[in-house]
Amino acid sequence: MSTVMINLWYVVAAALFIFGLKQLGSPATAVRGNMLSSLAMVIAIAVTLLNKEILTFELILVAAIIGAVIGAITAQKVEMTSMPEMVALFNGSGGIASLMVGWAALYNMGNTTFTDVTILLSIVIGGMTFSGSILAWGKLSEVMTSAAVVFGAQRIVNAGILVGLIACSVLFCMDPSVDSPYLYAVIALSLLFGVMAVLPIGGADMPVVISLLNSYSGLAACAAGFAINNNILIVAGSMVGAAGIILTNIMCKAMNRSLGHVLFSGFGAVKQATKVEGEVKPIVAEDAFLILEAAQSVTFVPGYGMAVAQAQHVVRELGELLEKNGAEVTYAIHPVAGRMPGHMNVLLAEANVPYDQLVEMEDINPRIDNVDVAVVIGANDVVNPSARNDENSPIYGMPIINVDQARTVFVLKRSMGSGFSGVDNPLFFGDNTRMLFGDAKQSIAAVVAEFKG
Amino acid sequence: MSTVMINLWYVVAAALFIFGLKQLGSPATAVRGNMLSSLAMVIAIAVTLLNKEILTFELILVAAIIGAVIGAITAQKVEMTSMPEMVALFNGSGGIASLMVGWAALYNMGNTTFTDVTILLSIVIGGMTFSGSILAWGKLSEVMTSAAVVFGAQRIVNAGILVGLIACSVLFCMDPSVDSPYLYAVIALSLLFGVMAVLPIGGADMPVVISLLNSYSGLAACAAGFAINNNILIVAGSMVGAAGIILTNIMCKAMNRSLGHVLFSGFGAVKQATKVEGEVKPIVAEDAFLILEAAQSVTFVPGYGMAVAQAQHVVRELGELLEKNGAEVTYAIHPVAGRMPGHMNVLLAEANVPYDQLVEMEDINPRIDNVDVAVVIGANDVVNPSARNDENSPIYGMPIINVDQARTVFVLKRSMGSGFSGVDNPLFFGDNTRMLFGDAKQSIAAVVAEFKG
Amino acid sequence: MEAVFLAMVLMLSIFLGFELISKVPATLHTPLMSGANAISGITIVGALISAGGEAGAMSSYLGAAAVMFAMINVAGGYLVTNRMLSMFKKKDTSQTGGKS
Amino acid sequence: MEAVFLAMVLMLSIFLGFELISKVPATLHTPLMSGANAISGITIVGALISAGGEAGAMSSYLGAAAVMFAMINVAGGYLVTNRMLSMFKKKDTSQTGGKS
Ligand SMILES: NC(=O)c1ccc[n+]([C@@H]2O[C@H](COP(=O)([O-])OP(=O)(O)OC[C@H]3O[C@@H](n4cnc5c(N)ncnc54)[C@H](OP(=O)(O)O)[C@@H]3O)[C@@H](O)[C@H]2O)c1
Ligand SMILES: NC(=O)c1ccc[n+]([C@@H]2O[C@H](COP(=O)([O-])OP(=O)(O)OC[C@H]3O[C@@H](n4cnc5c(N)ncnc54)[C@H](OP(=O)(O)O)[C@@H]3O)[C@@H](O)[C@H]2O)c1
Repeated sequence: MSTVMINLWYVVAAALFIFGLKQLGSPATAVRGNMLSSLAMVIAIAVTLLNKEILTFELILVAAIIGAVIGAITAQKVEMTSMPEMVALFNGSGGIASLMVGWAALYNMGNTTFTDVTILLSIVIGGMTFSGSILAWGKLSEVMTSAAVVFGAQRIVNAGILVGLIACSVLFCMDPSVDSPYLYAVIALSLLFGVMAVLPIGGADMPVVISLLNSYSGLAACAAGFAINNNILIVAGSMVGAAGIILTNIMCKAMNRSLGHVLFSGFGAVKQATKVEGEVKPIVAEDAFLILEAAQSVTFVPGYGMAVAQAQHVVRELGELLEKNGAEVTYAIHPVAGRMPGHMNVLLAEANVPYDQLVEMEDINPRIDNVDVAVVIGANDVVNPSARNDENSPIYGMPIINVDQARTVFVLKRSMGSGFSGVDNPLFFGDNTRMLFGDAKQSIAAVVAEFKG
Repeated sequence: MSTVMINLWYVVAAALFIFGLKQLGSPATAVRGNMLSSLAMVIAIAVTLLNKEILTFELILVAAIIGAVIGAITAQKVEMTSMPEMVALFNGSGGIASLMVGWAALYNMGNTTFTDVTILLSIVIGGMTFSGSILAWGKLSEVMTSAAVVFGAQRIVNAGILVGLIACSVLFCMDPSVDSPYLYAVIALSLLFGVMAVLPIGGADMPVVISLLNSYSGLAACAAGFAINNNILIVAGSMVGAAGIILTNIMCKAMNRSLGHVLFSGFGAVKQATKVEGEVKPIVAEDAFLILEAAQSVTFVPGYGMAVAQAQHVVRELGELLEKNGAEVTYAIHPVAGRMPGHMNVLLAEANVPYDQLVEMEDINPRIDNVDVAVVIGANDVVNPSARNDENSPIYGMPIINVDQARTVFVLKRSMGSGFSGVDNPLFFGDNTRMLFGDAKQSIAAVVAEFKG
Repeated sequence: MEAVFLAMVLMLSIFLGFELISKVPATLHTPLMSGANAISGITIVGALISAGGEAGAMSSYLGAAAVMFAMINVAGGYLVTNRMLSMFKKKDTSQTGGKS
Repeated sequence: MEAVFLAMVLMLSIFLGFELISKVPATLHTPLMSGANAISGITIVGALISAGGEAGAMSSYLGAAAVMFAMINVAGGYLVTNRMLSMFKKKDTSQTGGKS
């Protein structure tokens, strides 16, 4: 195929990517959108292979098959609760691929300085994305400590790395060659920088980081596109870049923190919340059942604990029993409940919870005082009233679901431990709060058993 | 400036056009949006002038100044009611400019066939846009008959023109030269085609046509962009193309007609509506005043007649008096009331009617039976209940404002004449309908006088 | 090859145009129409290139005429849109403001 | 000059990306994240060009490795997104349908 034809096909592929993303905007068409997007990818790959400049197919075929098999197996086996780790790993692969594409582009003849700069960008961003993503994966899957790793001279060290990276980049661009020692320095430093940038960020902030890294992997693809004069890389890459930045922004807003705060300061270190004291009123499953049986309206408020306990199926079962019992059942979803935007939606969708029972924070809060029982399932920060009341709290100002204003609140968790933010929760001491201790799945299952028997 | 720099500036200009259109999406930012868009235009013009290939400035300067002065004067003097004519005229200028740009591009050396095709496209679309717009202007401003001009062999003649146009285009592309007789034939035929295409369309359908021609003028600019390899023409041109098509679509939908129907069949010729008969109950301003004075809620339904009568200011005055009198006053705006989409909004905005008193058709209809008096000001089709009831009516199925379901309806018009669609209106014979005959401005002024004195 | 790049630009612009414009509320449709119309005067860029170019007198004259016509479209379009939109503005300020 | 065209494409794509993605509702944010992630595997196109090119063995090997990694991203990303979205689908059909 001629270069012109190939590029015309790239235009088609780009249009399909765009259509695909457009259709991803509504649950009814999202599956089709994803298909279109993958079709676009297939077209882009296919026409590239038809390029007459491609000499050897064996190597490519082997590499592609290995990659596809690894990807497919991982995708089939992953638990829905481990999506963040999964995205981190895939993202890392994309990053290292961009690094290598940039590197390989150095072997082309007659690169202009502009091309060299874009090659370097693709190497640096790709490298950072790779090592950062791997570290994020490590923290999330608890292969390593998920705590923020902070040490004294960190800022100085990071500044040093950054300066070194820039210096080596400039030196490389002044005399670009594939054997340049500066090239290796740039690669090493960008990998190191990715690690150092993610180290001081706590495990629970990882979703923000992953979303940001996702955006970077798009930018790396963009840079690679400039390096090899390729349209489709730029179009697709910038879509990804935009998606990552928008999602990062949404998460930061819902957590009421700035991106800078997420990236540069270990969480909670800033302020000390007012100490919370009071009486805790535990409850057992039998009593919880009696109250739920009498309730006219019940709202479930799921959080990260539901994901950990994999309680979504049994929650749906309880919801159905309550409905049969005549209660109005809703699921109130906080935008950053769980560890990814939309995390709870995916889990509840998996458990077949009907769509129209999900309500957003803005919709439930005005009518929460008419709710008889709010059942908080492994959520903590997203229902912490100190975000509303306590100006000293590190999470002050974060919008929450005001379950404390419901008639009765059940909190299902295993201990009095705090959630992601490490902040104490006065909700647990509220007059209308009953703590149902234990693993969320077992607790709910016990209530369900009462209903059935 | 180098070509690269110029093109980089075009990127900036394109970004500003996009920002501008984005900001045009909300009344709060729309003025700024229009400014940004004009800034983009200034940048595009300025960097083009800095092109070192530009040899003579005198001619350009004179031409530009003449154009700017004509445009500015027309823009300052035009009445808000004559916006459609105005847009038609401006549109025509844009079209003829695209035609000339294409034509001039033929004088360039070494055009490829692809370039020749795009040049021809820009000539043909530009020419059609020009002559079509001028004819549309003629019909709207009643320089000529605004009726649909239909004659027997019309379709055959048009088909002949089209075939001739295509044939001449092909012949020209086979041997392109500026002296080719086929060039002149193409120009002549495309001008003729624009006229013939608009002739059979009634004056009242002109807004749809103008919006479509607006879209064409964007496409002509796009084609010219391909002809001279210019990015900014393509970006800006396709935005205009999209805008025109979207607006055309909205109008057709609100009129419940297909675009094909608008373009190819004189209106109303198809079906004969059931004849309407009944008793007409006229009312005089004094009595209307008494009823209005007693009303708790009043809804004004403006239509094209308000624009003709320039009654918007006095309507606002009456609205304020009614409010002072304790009534709840709203303005119900039908999407195709008047002769352009958003026509009534502009007029009422001109008269300083507060924004939050404007309600859309979908919002007023569910609560129209609680309205004490619906005052229909020079509207006709948009309140015609036969669109709801009479399957034989040509406008059957068009969504309307159901004023006939209000407690009382005043209809302000000069006669029993029909509106744009030429269809009789059973509303005038309704039990709860009172006709207040006369020019809308005078009628309302009379009521206002009653209120005041 | 340039034509292919232009095709990509065209495709992206069309999508973007549809996304942007389908968001404009009905209230603003008349200003949108005349604003878009003003933008279509962008053909003036092509006109300038022809008018100032060296492809001969005829090309220059055609270009100059095109400059004039396009300028009518540009100047008139933006000014009239601005006039219309200023009315919307006035209303906003006569209100308590903040209304969008 | 090509770089300028690419810059225009970049600018348009970024705007378009923002328009498209800011419309995606919160419900679909996780699939959006993994779907976008899959698209970022587009760098495979660059990898293929390097892997099959004639710029020497090293370039080919780097390219082939890049093909493998990018393919993990592409295949894994699309499949996992599809798995997730199918769940959403199921729910819709278990309902009366027509719910979007
Ligand atoms: N969704 C996002 O996009 C996103 C992104 C970044 C950060 N975040 C942050 O993540 C937090 C999410 O809030 P959240 O309320 O959902 O979660 P959370 O505040 O992290 O609280 C989760 C709670 O679940 C409980 N839990 C854990 N395992 C459980 C089990 N097996 N059974 C029962 N309970 C269990 C834990 O208490 P026990 O240990 O006592 O059981 C813990 O307090 C927010 O602070 C948000 O800012 C979210
Ligand atoms: N808005 C758009 O975008 C658009 C575009 C294309 C077509 N249209 C069509 O235009 C029509 C608009 O409906 P409409 O109800 O607004 O208008 P209409 O149906 O055209 O009726 C206008 C009425 O105003 C009366 N009128 C004229 N001058 C008047 C004056 N000085 N004082 C008082 N009354 C006067 C006329 O009756 P008298 O002669 O008896 O006074 C006439 O019946 C629809 O059919 C629509 O489909 C609209």
